[in-house]
Amino acid sequence: MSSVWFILLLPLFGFLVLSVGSPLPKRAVAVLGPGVVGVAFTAAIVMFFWDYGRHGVTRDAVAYTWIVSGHFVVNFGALIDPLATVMCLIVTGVGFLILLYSVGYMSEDVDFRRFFCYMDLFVFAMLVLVLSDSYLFLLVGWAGVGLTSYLLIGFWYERPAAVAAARQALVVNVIGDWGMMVALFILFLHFHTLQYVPIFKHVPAVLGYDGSTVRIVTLLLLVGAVAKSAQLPLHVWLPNAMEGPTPVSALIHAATMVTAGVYLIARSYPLFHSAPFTQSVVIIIGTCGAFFAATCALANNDIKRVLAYSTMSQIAYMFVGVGAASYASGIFHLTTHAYFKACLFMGAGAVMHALHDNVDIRRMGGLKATMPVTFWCFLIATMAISGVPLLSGFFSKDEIVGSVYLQAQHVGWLWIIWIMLALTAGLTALYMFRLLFMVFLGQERDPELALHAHDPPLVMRLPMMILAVLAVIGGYLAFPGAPNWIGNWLRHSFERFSPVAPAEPATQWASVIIVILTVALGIFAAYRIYYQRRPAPEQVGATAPAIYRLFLNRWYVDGLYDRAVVRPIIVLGLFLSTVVERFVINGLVEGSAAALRDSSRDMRRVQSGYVRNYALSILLGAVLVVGYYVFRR
Amino acid sequence: MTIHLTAADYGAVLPIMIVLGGALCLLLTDAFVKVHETEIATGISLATLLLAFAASAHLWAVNAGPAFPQGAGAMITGDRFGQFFNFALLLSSALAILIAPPYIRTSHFDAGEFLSLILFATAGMMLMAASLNLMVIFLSIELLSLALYILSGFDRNRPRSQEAGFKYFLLSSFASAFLIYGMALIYGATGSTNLIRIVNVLGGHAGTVASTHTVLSSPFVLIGIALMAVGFAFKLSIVPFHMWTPDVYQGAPTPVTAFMSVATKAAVFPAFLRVFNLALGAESHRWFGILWALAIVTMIVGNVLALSQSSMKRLLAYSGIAHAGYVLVAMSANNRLGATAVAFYFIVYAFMNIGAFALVLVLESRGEAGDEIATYRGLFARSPLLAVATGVFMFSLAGFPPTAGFFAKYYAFAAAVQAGHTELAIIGVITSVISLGYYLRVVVLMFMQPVEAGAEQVRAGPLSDFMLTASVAGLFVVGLVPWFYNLAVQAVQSFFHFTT
Amino acid sequence: MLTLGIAPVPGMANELGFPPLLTILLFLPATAGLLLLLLPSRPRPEGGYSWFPVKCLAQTAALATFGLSVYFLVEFHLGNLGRSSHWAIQFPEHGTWLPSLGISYFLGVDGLNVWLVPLCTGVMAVAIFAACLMINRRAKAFLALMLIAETGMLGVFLSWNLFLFYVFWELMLVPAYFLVGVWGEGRRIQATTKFVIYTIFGSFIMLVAIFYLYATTPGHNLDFPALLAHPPSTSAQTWLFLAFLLALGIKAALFPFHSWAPDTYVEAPVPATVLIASVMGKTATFAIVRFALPLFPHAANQFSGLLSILAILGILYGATMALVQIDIKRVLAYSSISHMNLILLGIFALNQQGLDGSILQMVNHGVIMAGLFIMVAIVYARSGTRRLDEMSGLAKAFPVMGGFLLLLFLAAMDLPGLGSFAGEFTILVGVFLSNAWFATIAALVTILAAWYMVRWFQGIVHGPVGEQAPEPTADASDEAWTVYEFPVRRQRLTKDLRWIEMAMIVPLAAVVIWLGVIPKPFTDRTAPTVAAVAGVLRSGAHGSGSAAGTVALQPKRMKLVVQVDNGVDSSQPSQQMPCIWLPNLAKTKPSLPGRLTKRITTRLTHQMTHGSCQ
Amino acid sequence: MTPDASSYLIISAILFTLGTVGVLVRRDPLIIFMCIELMLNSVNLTFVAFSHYLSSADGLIFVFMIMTVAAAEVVVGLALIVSIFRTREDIDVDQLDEMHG
Repeated sequence: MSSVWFILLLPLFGFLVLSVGSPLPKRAVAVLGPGVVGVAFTAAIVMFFWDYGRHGVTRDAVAYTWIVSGHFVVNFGALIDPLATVMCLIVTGVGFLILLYSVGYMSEDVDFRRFFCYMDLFVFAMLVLVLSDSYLFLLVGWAGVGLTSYLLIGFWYERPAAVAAARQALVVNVIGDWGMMVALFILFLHFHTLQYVPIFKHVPAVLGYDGSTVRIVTLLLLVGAVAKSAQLPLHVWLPNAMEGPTPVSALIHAATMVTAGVYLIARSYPLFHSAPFTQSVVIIIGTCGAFFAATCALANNDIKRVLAYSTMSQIAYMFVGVGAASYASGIFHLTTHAYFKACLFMGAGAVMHALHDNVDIRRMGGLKATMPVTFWCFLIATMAISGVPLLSGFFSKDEIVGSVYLQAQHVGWLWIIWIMLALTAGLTALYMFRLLFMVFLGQERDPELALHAHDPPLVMRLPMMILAVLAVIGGYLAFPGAPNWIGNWLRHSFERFSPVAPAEPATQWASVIIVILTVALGIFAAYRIYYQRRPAPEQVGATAPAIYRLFLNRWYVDGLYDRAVVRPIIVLGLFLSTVVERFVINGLVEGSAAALRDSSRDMRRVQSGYVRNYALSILLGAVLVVGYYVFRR
Repeated sequence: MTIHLTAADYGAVLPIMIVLGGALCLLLTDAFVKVHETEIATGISLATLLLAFAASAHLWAVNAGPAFPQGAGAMITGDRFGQFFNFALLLSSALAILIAPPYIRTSHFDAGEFLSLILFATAGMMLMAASLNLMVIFLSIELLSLALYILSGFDRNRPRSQEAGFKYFLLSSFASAFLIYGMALIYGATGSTNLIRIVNVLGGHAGTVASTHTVLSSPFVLIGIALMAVGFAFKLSIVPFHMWTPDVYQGAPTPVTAFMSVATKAAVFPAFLRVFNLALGAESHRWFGILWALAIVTMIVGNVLALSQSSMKRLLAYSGIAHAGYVLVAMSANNRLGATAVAFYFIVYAFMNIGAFALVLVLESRGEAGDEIATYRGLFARSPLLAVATGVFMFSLAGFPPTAGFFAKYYAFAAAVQAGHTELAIIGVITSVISLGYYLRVVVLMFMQPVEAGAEQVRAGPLSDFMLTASVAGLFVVGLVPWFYNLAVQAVQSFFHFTT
Repeated sequence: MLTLGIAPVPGMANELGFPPLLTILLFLPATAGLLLLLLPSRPRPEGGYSWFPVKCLAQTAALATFGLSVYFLVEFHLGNLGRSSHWAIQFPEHGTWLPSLGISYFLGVDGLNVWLVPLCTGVMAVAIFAACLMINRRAKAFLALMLIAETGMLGVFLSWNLFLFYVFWELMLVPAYFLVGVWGEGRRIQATTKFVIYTIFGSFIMLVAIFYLYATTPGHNLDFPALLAHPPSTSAQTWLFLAFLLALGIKAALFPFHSWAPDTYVEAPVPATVLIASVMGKTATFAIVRFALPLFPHAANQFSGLLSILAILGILYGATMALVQIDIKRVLAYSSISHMNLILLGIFALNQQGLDGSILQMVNHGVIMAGLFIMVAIVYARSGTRRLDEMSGLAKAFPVMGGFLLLLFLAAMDLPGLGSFAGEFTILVGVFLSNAWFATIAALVTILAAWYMVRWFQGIVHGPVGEQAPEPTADASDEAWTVYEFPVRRQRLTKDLRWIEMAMIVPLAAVVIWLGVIPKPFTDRTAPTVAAVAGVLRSGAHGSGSAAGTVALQPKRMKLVVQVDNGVDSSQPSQQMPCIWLPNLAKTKPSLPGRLTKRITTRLTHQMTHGSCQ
Repeated sequence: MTPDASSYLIISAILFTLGTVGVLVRRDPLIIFMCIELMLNSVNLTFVAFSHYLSSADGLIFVFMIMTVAAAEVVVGLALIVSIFRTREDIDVDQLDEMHG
């Protein structure tokens, strides 16, 4: 039991020490920063095996009572179940690797300490998020990771682009927090608690099946999930978030934080399970997001942004998975995605390191020769994400597409979803291999830039290679046909509160084959266009310039938000401050004062100074007074 | 009517006699003393006032009960109510005299003459506070007025002073005519000028006469009430009988203004109370409406007009008009709390209003244009004591706790609400908010504006310093220590003894 | 002589106890302030004055007051008193003043003010520290006024007699008037005049309501228990409540009565801004909970909807305004208005969570605003400007300052995990329970808050490290230079946050974090009293204006207890509550060693009637 | 039979009104002053009439007081007028308007 507190407090300890320890030498920071996460990872493994031996027993450990106000009682506690354990392992494990990588990546930065300080804080917040036993502390962690995301996107605060991106990320994330908060209020209203267990136990009894309340709650939770996971329509911040250091992109904006939305839906599955409408919404959002992000990735020329869109696209797959009630497959894809996407970002980071922080893929090319290790890792990860058979992405993605295929047998419109997912799988292969070809193969486009290109040092190489290995073997946790290990493990979580346990679907071979075919097609197309240049990419773009521009400009969503939301609010603020505040609210106050002064000035004229006028006034007064008595009686 | 004069009768007039004696004594010294005339005259007058105060306090101690010597035939009374107002009157007189000497010197006044006139006026006022008969009221009102006419025009070399004296004289005589005409009509209706008799006839709280109804329906009584109200209202500067006030206050020598601004009202209000709340108390439904309207108009006009003044004395004149309105609110409540509030008000008002004039006076004694508010810029740097004291007076006039001005206003408005006239209290507090506009303007100038380069330090002199310190202390003590309020309660108890 | 409306318990009528610790607490600052004025100012040979002794005395007094106020926090009785909730007045000190007018000297501590008193003393200690650091012109008078204002505010928190409350309510205004008007900036005079006249306007209307209560309450008693026992008629409650709300709403910057606030906050010198924004605003929200709600429960229920709508408008309005301001102090001013309206919204929810959260948020807001405004001065000392468009990238040169700025910025945007979130969330839970739409819309402010605060924070510390604002020219007419005062500056600080500056921020930051991590000790103390208030309000909602019934007195040695309807279980309508005579209250906590106080021990039980207690 | 008391009262009221009008319309201070005297004396007439009608001596005493006071007022008033006359050539009350507003 104490191990969970150990896991939780270690990163916090690291954060605290680093935040106040300005005289710490760089070496100490380099040990302490990743070290605490590494130890936490070890503790998580211990916890995992401890629980694994007991077949995933669920434990709810309450640390202390946070607040008591009437019947509003909230405890701070940890819920340790398979889902939390898996998340905990990913966060600490992948986190440790990325922190290790950062030691190399950030070694030149003057704010070395600050970086690890934020990163440790992030790990802490993420652990609070996944370990919490109540929605309230889920929200605490939720906002905590949003905060650290903000801090790390804006890490290089002297760059205006980074500052703007950080601001955008924060505000969009808070929109999600709002949805979560309101959802929490509704849950509290009906359940008088915010702890998971009592809520989940009574969902059908209190809210019923597909009632409007549960629909609203889940939709509001979905707002939070969508904002955090950068899904449509709150996705705009994620590509911009690439302004942060690359390890940040790897850890926060690929492996862990952005997948918190998936975790939320999976965690709240008793609620979502009672709200089929919301599940449909999740599927639709996921599918559209997957396709949308893939198209954007196709046209983008920024190595990190391509990866960002691919992240968005893959998380969209996870959404489809959890939306299709195939929670384990969603989490499975989350796990494998963490490996290969972190690996991809590390590769991208290595490339940027080699090319003096250049991110434009049009100026890259032929790096395979100078950076072989990076190339091979990148290649493995690219194949994994594209769904090349026998690599991890293949298994996890196919499980999701397969479950949609299975359900489409009963629900007609899911066929459209399935087709789009399969298509997107092909697109994924296309844009990922486009990236690979343009960066590592072909000839050098900017020889000057790549003059001193070389593989990164060991401290960066090692994590990359480990992740590449994981990207290969991670999928065997659920080998088709073999016992679905991860599904069985997670079932302890996902059967606990649901009367109708969602069965893990058997492998759908038809779906698998079609997806393999589209992927192959995608890779082939990428090979033709970007490696052989027959047809050249420019020609392809010229065939449909409007569509190309649409993809290049991200479907014009960013500009639309700026004009439709941001500017109107600013204009409203200006209007309020220049007109309403000045003339209405202040005007009433100061206007009445001015009116009094004016009337005072006017009344002074009556006081003429002539004594006979004064006497007249006395007489008039007397007449009035006497008249009052005489006539009123 | 047989006349028996007892020791008690003489006792009742003893304080007044002392003040009159002091005034005569001053005239004598004026004739003979040529060196240090101002100092000696000031000393004599202060000693006189102190003696009168002691006599008054003695009377207070002796006359615990209904204290009019000879039953219903009495002309004046030595009751606690009168003594309480005597305290206020003597206090205001003393405060005004304390700050007067530098001014007397700079203006080359004849100190003995000047101070004796103030004492004569004081004596008239004390007489008025003690009067139980319309005749005495008239007599005393003229006694105090005559002295004040002269005092207002005392500075013969200054046209403004002459103008003030003349205006005051003409208008006051004019208003007196209304007053006595009203008295005549009351006399005609009730057959007496004695307030106690009038109570009995009109069926005041005692309600003894059967023919109440017929008497009351007589137009004489009604018109008499109205005309007397006009006469009193003039003296109290109640709108629309207030127009002389700013001109006279501005033109009169500042010590006179300071003195009359408080003392006149402190003298007239008890008489007003005795006539209306006591003699005509049972008829409150007949006169209430008119006082109600006058109070409202007075509060509004006084406060609004003060907003745009550039002369401090005029500003304080309008402020005085507004305060008369507040006191009128308390009076029109026609209950014990109201009478208590009126009594309490004047002790407080003496401190804060005379204190407020001290600033003008000190500056004028130095030959500066002390009347111009604009010259108070950065006064704090020139004279911290003067600025702080004036600040306290302004806040007290505006009714900020914990100064006594707040308590005075509190009791006044509470009385109105207790009597069921919440609207009076509401208008009162709203006009008080308006009053902040001008009181705070003075404070802003003194404390928040930088002093002009080359401005000299201001020293007020020991007597003035004493007066300022005492007034400031008084403003805190009188409000916070319940003893003073209880004193007023006891005074009012004796007032209502007449009828219960 | 002594005529109280409810017959006083023998021995309670005029007892201050010995030593009268609350009285000492209350008057300690003002006494120190007046003493300060008597200290001579020693001119320095190089010009100006040496204020060191003055500052030492002021700081000592402020810290001593804070220490004494913590004593009451420690000694506060925290018992669960059985099924019913109790409104226990602890440490009562009662003295007669003007009994015939219902005026008494009545101090005491309960769940509503037990935290606000230390907030007041603590924040004032910090503000006085800031004043010692930042104010060098007429420092003696400045500090004296700060201390006098502290007494005024403490008086508002501690008073149990309406008149006494009112006296302190206005007393605190006068020092604030001078603090802004004399030491303020550019348009200080307009600002302070508007501030005072506007707030006084409301206060005077409230005064009329107090007159009315005096005139109508049986026995003319303005003591709180007596007033609670005799609620005014339903129709009278309406306007009395509105009169109170006008005064308190203006002071609390309830929309649309807030227009004095931005100007005052901006023009005031920073320590005075802290005083006004952090503590003085809380006196108003506190007084709503203490007086306006329980005394007029029917009207409170009647108007809660309307007032909630105003508060919501204020929340969003303030936030939108903050979004477009250029002056960093003005951003905070509008943000403060927005937050104050949130506190008010919680109060108008009229239930346990809303009230608990509001009190929690009062403390949070006080602490955070104090920190933020002090940070504004600290930033200004380094940037030489307060305009967002003129500063940029300060984090590079001043990283530690940036760190503290970050913490406070996060607290101000209600980041979960920090104190303000606990308050805000509890408030919104309460609001949601009373009206779901209100809470949903009000919660939108978190988005705007994040937006304007991040704009504020980034505008100061982030962005390219460019050239700073031009050096301000020296103003020759001023005798003492200081780096903090606006706009009189001659030189800019180039060092990162100094220890002396950190000493102000660190305690505030610690409180913010503590209240975010574990707010339970806080609500444990407020909850019983809040339950009592909520109980009164619930009974007021049942239509009958007369919520209260009899007041029973038990002259045993115990605290003063007003018992009201059980506020905990709202699901079961309380019907036919029997008259409960409380058993003697459980033992008080073992006293601290060497404790001198002998508490006044009177107990007053007050039973809500539901027809059975006639 | 003596005339009815009301005749005296009516006459005195007329006199009082005349005096009032005189104060308002005349500009010479002396004339104004005389008009005020007229008003006072009309009141005297009222007192006498009432006194007679009520067979009460109070009114008569009051009359003597009024006469005495009026005499004193003459003294003071004339002194003021003389003092003003010293500094100004003609005396028109409407020229005494230095202070106003």
